[in-house]
Parts: sequence; structure tokens; C-alpha cells
Amino acid sequence: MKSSVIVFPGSNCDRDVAVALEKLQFKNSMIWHKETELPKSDLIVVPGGFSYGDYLRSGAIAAKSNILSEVISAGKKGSLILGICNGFQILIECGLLQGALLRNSGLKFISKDIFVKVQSNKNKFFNKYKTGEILKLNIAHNEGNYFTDKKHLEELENNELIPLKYSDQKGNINLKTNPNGSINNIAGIFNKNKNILGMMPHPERMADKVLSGEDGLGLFLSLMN
Amino acid sequence: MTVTKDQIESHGLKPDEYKKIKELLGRDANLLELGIFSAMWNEHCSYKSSKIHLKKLPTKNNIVIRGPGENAGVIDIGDDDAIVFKIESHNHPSFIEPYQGAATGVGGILRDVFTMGARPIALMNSIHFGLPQNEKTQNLLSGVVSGIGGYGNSVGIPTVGGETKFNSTYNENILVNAMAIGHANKNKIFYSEAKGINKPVVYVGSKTGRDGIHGATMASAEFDENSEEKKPTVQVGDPFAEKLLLEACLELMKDNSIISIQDMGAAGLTSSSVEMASKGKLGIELNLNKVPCRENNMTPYEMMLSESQERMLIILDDKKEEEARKIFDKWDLDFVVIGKTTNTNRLILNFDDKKIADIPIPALSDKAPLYERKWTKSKLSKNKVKIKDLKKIKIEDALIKILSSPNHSNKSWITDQYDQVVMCDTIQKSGGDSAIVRIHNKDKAIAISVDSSANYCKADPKSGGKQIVCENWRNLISVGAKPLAITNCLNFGNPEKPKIMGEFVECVDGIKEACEFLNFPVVSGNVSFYNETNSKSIFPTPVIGGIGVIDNLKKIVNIKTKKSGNLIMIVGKTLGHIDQSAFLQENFSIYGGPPPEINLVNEKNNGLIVLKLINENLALSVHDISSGGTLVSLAEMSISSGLGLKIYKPKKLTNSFEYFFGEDQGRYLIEFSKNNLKKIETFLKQNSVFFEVIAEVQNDIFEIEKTFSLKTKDLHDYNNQWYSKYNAIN
Amino acid sequence: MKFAVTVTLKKDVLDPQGKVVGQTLKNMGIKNLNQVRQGKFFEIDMNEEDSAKAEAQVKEMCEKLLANQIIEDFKIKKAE
Amino acid sequence: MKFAVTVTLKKDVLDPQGKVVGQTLKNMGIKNLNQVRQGKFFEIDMNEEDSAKAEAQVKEMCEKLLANQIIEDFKIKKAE
Ligand SMILES: Nc1ncnc2c1ncn2[C@@H]1O[C@H](COP(=O)(O)OP(=O)(O)O)[C@@H](O)[C@H]1O
Ligand SMILES: [Mg+2]
Repeated sequence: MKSSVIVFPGSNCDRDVAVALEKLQFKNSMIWHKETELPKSDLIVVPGGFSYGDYLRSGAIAAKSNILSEVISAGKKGSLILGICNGFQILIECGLLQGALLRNSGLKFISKDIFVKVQSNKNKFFNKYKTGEILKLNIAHNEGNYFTDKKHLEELENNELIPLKYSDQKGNINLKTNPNGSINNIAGIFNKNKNILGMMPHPERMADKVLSGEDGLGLFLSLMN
Repeated sequence: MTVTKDQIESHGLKPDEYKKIKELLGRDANLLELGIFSAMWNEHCSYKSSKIHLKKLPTKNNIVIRGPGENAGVIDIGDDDAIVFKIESHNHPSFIEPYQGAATGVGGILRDVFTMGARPIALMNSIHFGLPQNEKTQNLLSGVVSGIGGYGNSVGIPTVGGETKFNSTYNENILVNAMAIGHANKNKIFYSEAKGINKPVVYVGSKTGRDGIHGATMASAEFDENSEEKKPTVQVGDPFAEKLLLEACLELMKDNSIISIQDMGAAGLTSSSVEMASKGKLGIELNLNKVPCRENNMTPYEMMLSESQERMLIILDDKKEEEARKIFDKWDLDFVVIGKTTNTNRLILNFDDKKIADIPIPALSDKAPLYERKWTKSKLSKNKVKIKDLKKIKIEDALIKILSSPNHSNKSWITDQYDQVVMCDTIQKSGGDSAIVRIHNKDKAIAISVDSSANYCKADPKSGGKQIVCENWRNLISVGAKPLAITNCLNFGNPEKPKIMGEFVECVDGIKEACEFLNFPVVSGNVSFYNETNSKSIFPTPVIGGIGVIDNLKKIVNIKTKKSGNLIMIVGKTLGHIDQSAFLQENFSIYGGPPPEINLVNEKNNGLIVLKLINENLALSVHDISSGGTLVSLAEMSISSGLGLKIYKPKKLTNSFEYFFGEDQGRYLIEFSKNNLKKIETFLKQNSVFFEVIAEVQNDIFEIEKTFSLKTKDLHDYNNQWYSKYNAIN
Repeated sequence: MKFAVTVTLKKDVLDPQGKVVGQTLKNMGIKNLNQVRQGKFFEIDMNEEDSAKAEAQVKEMCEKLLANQIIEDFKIKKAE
Repeated sequence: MKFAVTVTLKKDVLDPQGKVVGQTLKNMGIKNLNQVRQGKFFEIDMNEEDSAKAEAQVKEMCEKLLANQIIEDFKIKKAE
């Protein structure tokens, strides 16, 4: 399996995700944002961090970079694309995913381990998990408050396009288990064809037993299926 | 044009200091030169009040690669790995503008570490505020915390721990100390010493603006006509620029084009260029027309004294310019040759084809004034508190009071605003005795802790100085690390007052004694004097940042109790020293009396033995006993695991308050399996370590036999409410 | 030639910042406060004599970068 | 009664956001751009008939919360 991790000025989870991919024997390349061509890859990762300092709107400036037009056309052709945290924000800003990520409702940066419940495993990214499985992942963001209009929300809900929702350890999904104000506790969404995933939690931070757990590994393993 | 008396005074220089300047120059100084002298001779850059005392500190042993004097200290942790670390204060800026003050404090200390060729791998902080009910505190707290997080999170360095304290002594003068820790190859450390003549001096990073120009308000009056432009401005941090600068510098450092490198910190371009030249015994000549400026019409005075952030000065080797420029272009950063090294031993500044300053380098560095200031010994308070009056309160109420107090409450409101795990090497985040960060790609880690105890230091500066080093050492031991070295940030009042100077001298003596005894050298640090408002000084507050090494990741322990049925013992002797305790302060607002005594022999012996128990896998969880005493420490272990404890009453009980809340030093709590009791007992006896079994782990209930019984969950709640209530929006 | 641009969230988009700011102001005792909405403000300075051309360019900046038109509206004013 | 408040960084204060936004616009081809400075914008709606009183209150809000006067200036305008 070949993967490409896109690096912007200000990306800071690029190394972390590369470590997780390489641990699973992905052949990974780091792609600088000024490149105009993407190597052929089975998976494109837009990693977390603060591309361009998160200035203006998180992800907005990175969405204008050279390489993004390549990512967009790859995405439209059906390549698998994973946007994590800032990567999710970038995928939204460039139009590959719909909706918006607003400031967290508490107006504070939140970084902590949280729980998410897998809503559906019928897709390329979560097939190694069980539907209903609860994962411990880490979040770290200022703008993770997902918002979209009613019509799109219905479309997401009705077509299994929301793979992850914030929950507690027992799987309860409600206001109390919502860390950032996201509509319907949404932690990640797909595009219509389910080849593009954006998620706020960081799976790469849960890929090592010595640290705080391995619940995120399944995502990368699923992609190898 | 010579300078006036007013200008000399407004630059914070004393008349006899100016006299010395004239002697060194052989003439009067012009205004630009005066500005440069004032920046180099002020307390912050010259250490003129502290230097002779700091010299007493132990700074060398077999693991120290570079001690104080560089941007940060460097120690050897084996296998070519070096750890580069330092702590620094940003107290005054943070009081004026908490977000930017704290943020730029973090930015500054990060640059100190990556200038030396180290990739920063962790950030820590020590923050002290006035009482919560003080009007300013809440705003300062939330601004400082989001500033620390805002900068570190954005650069992508995990903030893994720290300490937060509230004390009325900081009502008008908060403390914000930030520590950065980096990892480098020990054969690729970069220093600031210039070498070679006619080498290009390169300015890299962000442009220079009118940020934080000291004393410039009046002084620059003659430079420009538009008075609006004269306001000294607060520095604003740009973490994005810092991240680019970090990556660009580390990329350039991969080959050997850099001769020397120095960040522009306090006194910006002035101190960086002087320091490089001074260390290399060389001269430096700059063309100020080349300095990249952010604003129009900036004067040489402003360029030399600006404290704009995210800038560095580099001396490059011959013919390396083009390669280096490419790297900085890639990262969209300025890269401009602004001067060269010379053999003149002078700082020469040119502007518009005129020489505008010409100062012998030694005049700015080696010949800066040094003071042996008058100091008086602190009066120690001998009177012991009479415990009789205190019997009216119940033990469990006192415990709850402490656990739910601002100083002892769980800090997750703070730490949830810090990205603690970016870089994917954080093994232990905040919440334990030390943070633990793995060395990337290796099976080893470092432990980090920062500590202070202003109340102890106020009551007895020398013993307080010792205590804080010991507490730091203990915190490192408690996670299974071998303590290696420290950095320190000495926050004090006005050194011109003999009483304050005395506090400083005695604290340093205490630190010295403990560091020497424990073989725990000081490799870097920072002194922050003049922490006072309206002539009221803060309590002496030395902050110690310690590093330990863990050679095997399987030998790490934490404070979480593991299994019902296991036993807990106290290692170290409990005498019941209750003066200066959290118990008296939180329950009765009593602050008098001496702090607990430090016995360095026991301290070292107990610590090394505990480390052995950990390495033999005999200690399953460990927590040192610090503020709040045994009962609070036991409660913290319970809260962190959710398991309860049955605590025994000691047989020869004189007073249970003294026993359970006393803050005798050199003590640890250790959880172990019952089967190992004999083995551990024998081992401790052989090594003359005092111990007593004090509790048994059980489910859910936290109790002292025949005294009280509480649900662990309730303890958790008491410990977790204060911050969110205090900071609630509605 | 200078322009002042304001970018505001569309009416039906939740504004977490404005909400918290409004709540804080109410807690500070401003009882007759109805609502606060927070947006962004840009001061744009152009090297351009032709004001129609400059304004068209500013509009382009807004559409392409400064505002996310899915959730935001913008307004352009010429400043003195 | 509605007010439009703009909060901008003082002249000599570094504006990292404006800097990056300006650079991005230039990279996108707007060569005649001189400078961009970014600030905040608030739309404040008050339940208050007395416009002098309302304006005084908005000023108070700016001083106490919306602007940090050490690094920022603010401007208040009555909106329709
Ligand atoms: N400002 C802060 N930033 C990060 N972590 C903090 C901060 N303040 C406190 N902590 C964390 O809270 C925990 C408890 O702190 P403290 O009571 O000072 O510990 P100790 O007594 O062991 O030194 C520690 O793990 C510490 O790292
Ligand atoms: Mg401790």
C-alpha cells in the first residue's frame, strides 16, 4: 500500500501520521504543498496541525495551495482521502466535504482523550471495527464544531455518512458527551461516495500501546483491506 | 550630540554607571550607544546583582555537556542523545497582556532550545497568580493559560506539565515561567560563539517592528516628529513564524554551514550580536540599512532595541550562503546578510553610509558592572503553632477543604487547553509527579518536573531553597527516573533592598547545598528581579525544572493505585511537622512558623532506595508526599485510580492532624503486593530506611479506620469542581 | 486606496463566539443587551488609482479567500 | 438599536494574521496589494430606546471586554 501525507507550512501532525502508517508497512511519501504532482497513492492523508497558523479560518489558506488541486482531482476520481483535524478543516475549505467547522462552543482549545461510537462499518475506513464499537481517541482543536444545514444533515444521517459520533465510554450520545458543540455529536463525515473522510479526532495518536492506546490502529488497518 | 541627564536616567542607568561608560568609550555616548549600553547593562542581560552568587552553584559533572552561559543547558543521556533545556520568566509582560505575554514567553524559550540544534520535544510551565478573589486573577489565569496553549499547540510541541499556584503575594505581580526541553545529537550541538573573520552575519526570521522597545519612550523623542509612533508596544507572538523558523533552522543545521547561532531575545539585535562577538573575542560590524523592517522609517535605535519575536542571527561559513538562503526561501522567511565579523573587538553600526555607533565589545559584556549588593539574613520564625485550638475540626472536613482548594484542585481545566500528546511520544501527561516523554524511536524516556514553594522559602529561604530541589528530585524518582540535572528560574523582588537580596542569597545557598549533595547540577537558568508593585515584593519564588532519565520504558510507575488487596507504605519518617502546611493555610489561614526541615542524607538515601524498588518491579505505584501531607497524597492516589483505601491509625499516635497532614520531607508512598512485604522490609532495613505500612487498597471507599469513610467518587468530585466553577461563563 | 471589509456569519449559522461574548456581557451587568454577533474585519490597502478596478479586486479577494460564502457574507466599503 | 463595532490592532503592533492573509492574496495574483490588517467585527443589538445611553453602554463593553486597549483600538458606529 502506498500513502502520501501532504505537508503545509504549520502542519504538525505530519510526522505522527507517517509513523503510524509506516508501522503498518505503508510505503509513505511526504508531499510538500508547493509540489504540483501527487505520486500514485492508495491513500492521501491531509494531516493535523496549524497550517498557515490557522490564520483567517482554519484550513482556508492551505486549501488554496498548489497541491490541493491535485488532491481535489484525485478525490473526485475516487481515491481514498483522509483528513484529520486541520486536514478535515482543509477538506471542507476546498469543497471536498460539505459543511463548516466553527469555533468550539466553549471558545477554548480542547485537547483530551474522548470517546467516539462507530456508527457504521460499511465503508473502506472502518471495516475493521464493529458498528457500535466505542473507541478512545484524542482530540486537540479550536474549531471542531461541525455545522451544516438541515438538508445536508439529513442526507448525512440517512446515508451512513457519519461514521463517528462523540459519546461517553458507554456509548451515550448526548449534549453532555459532546465536547465542542458539533451538530448531532458529529466527529467525522464522509462525502457521498465514502472515499473521502474528514474527522476531528486523531487516530494516529492512538496507535501505540506505550502511549495511551491502540484504538486508532483499526482505521489504518481497515484501509489496507 | 551627547546625551542628557534625563536620558541617562530614563534608560535606567545610574550616574556612576554612565561615568563608567564614558571611561570605557573615552568619550560621551550618543543616544543609540546609550540605548545599547542600557540594554546590555540592565539586570536582565548582565546579571549584575546575581552573578557573584550564581557562581556558587554546582554546574558540572560527568553528564553535563554544557552548563550555564549558553542559550540552554545540555546534558548527556547516553547513546549520543543529548537533552537541551531551560526555564525562563515572562512575568511583567504577562501581567500587562496575559495572552501575548505568556505566548511570547513560550516562544522565547523554544528558540533558546532550538538555537542549540535541538528539536523541542516538550514544554512545561510554572504559573503563579494572586488570590482567586482578587479582581484581576480570573482574567490573568485564563489569558495566561490560553496564551501558553495558543503558542505551544500551534508550533506543535506538547505542553506536558507544570504547576499552578495562588497566593496573595502575587496579586499585583504574577509569575509566568516557561520551560522548554529539546532533543539533539550530542555531537551536533550549536553554540553562540563566533569564529573567524569576515564571515557573513545573517539575519533570519520575521521582520523587525517597534515591539517592546525599553525606555525608548522618551529617548527616541528626537528621532521622529510623529509622537503617535513613540508608544512602546507589547510584543505579539506569531507561532506560525516560529514553526517555520524552527523547521528552517533545523534543516540548515543538518549540514555544517553554521559557525554560530543565537536567537534574538531580550535586547534583540543588540544582545545577540554582542554575545556572539564577545564569546568569540571578535568584533562585529552591521549595516542597519539591511535590517528587514516591518514599519516605515524605523530608526537605528529602534532596530537595535526592538524585541520583535521569531528572529535569529547566524554566522555562516564561507560559501554557504546560497544553500542556506534556499532553505529560508522555502520556508518563506527573511534571510539577509546584515554584516560581518571583524578582528576589531568592536561593535560598529553603520546607517546611511555613516558610522553611528562604535563600542568596544568587552565594554558591553565582561566590563558590565557587577554588584556585591548588601544583604541581610532573614529572620526565621521559631514559634510553633499550638495545635490544641485546632481540634474542633474533623479530619475528613480538613481533607475535603484541602482537596477542593484552588491550590490543590485538579488542574484539568488548564491542561485540557494544552495539546499534551502531539509528536506522539508523551508517555505520561500532567496529573502525575512528573511528565514522561519518550525519545523518538527509542526505548527510553525523560521525566520532567517543575516545582516551587514560595511559602517555605519566605519562612526560611535557605531551607526553602534546599527543599524545592529535593521536592523536584523526589518527583522525578516517583515515576522511576534517575534524576540528572536542573534548570532554575529565580523570581525575587528588588535586589537593591538588603532584605530581598538576603532572601536571594540564602535561597541560592540552599539550592547549591542540595544540588551538590544530590549530584544534581544546575545547567541553565534565569533570574527575574524587581517582581514588586508599590514597593511590595513577592515572596522569594525559585522555580526548579528537573530532568531525569528512564532507560527502560517497562520500569515506569505512576500514582494510580493498582489492585484491591495491595498494601501501601510510607517510606521516610513522619514527625508531624505542621507549620507552613497546606492544612493550616487552607483550614485556618495560619501562615507562621518554620518550614519542615531538610535532611539531605535521608533524602538521598530514601530516593535511591525507592528507585531501586521501582527498578525491581516491587513498587507498583508511587507518589511523593508533598503539600497537604500523607492524607492528601493518599487521596490523590485514590482519585487517580478510582480505587479506595483503608488507612490504618498509627499505633503511637500523638496527634492525628500532625500525623496525617504534616509535611515532613523525604517521604514517598509506595503500593506493593502483600507477597512482597517481607522482601521489601528486609531490603529497607538493610539500607536503614524508615518505613511503615499505612494502608490497604480496596474498592470504592476511602477511609481511616474508626474515623471516617468517604466514597472515592465523592473525593474525585471535591477535587474536580473548583476550576470549572471559577471559570464558568454563566 | 483603502477598503474596509466586514465578514459576518450568515443569519442561520450558529455563532458560538458571539453567543459567549453576549452572555459574558450580560453577566457583567448589561441587561438590555439583545444579541451580539461576531465577525471579521479587514483593512485592505491597495496600490491602485482606479477605484472601480480596486473595488472589483477586493470583491474577488472576498469571494476567493476572505469569506467562506457557504456560511459567511461580506461587505466592502471604501475608506478614506 | 444596532451598533457596528470594529476592533483593530494598533498601528505598530504585529498582525500575524493580516501578514499571512496579505501574502496569500499576493500569491494568488493580486500584485497591487499593499497591506492587509485583520481585526474583529461585532454587531451589537440593544434593547434600548435612548441612543446616547446605548452608545455609552457599547463603549463600556468595548473598554471592558471587546477590545484589549493595550494593543487594540475600537470604533463604534450606529447601524440602521
Ligand atoms: N500550569 C500547568 N500546566 C501543566 N500542568 C500542570 C499545570 N499546573 C499543574 N499541572 C499538573 O498538575 C499536576 C499536579 O501538580 P502539583 O500539585 O504541583 O504536583 P506535585 O506536587 O507533584 O509537584 C502535575 O502533574 C502537574 O504537571
Ligand atoms: Mg509530586
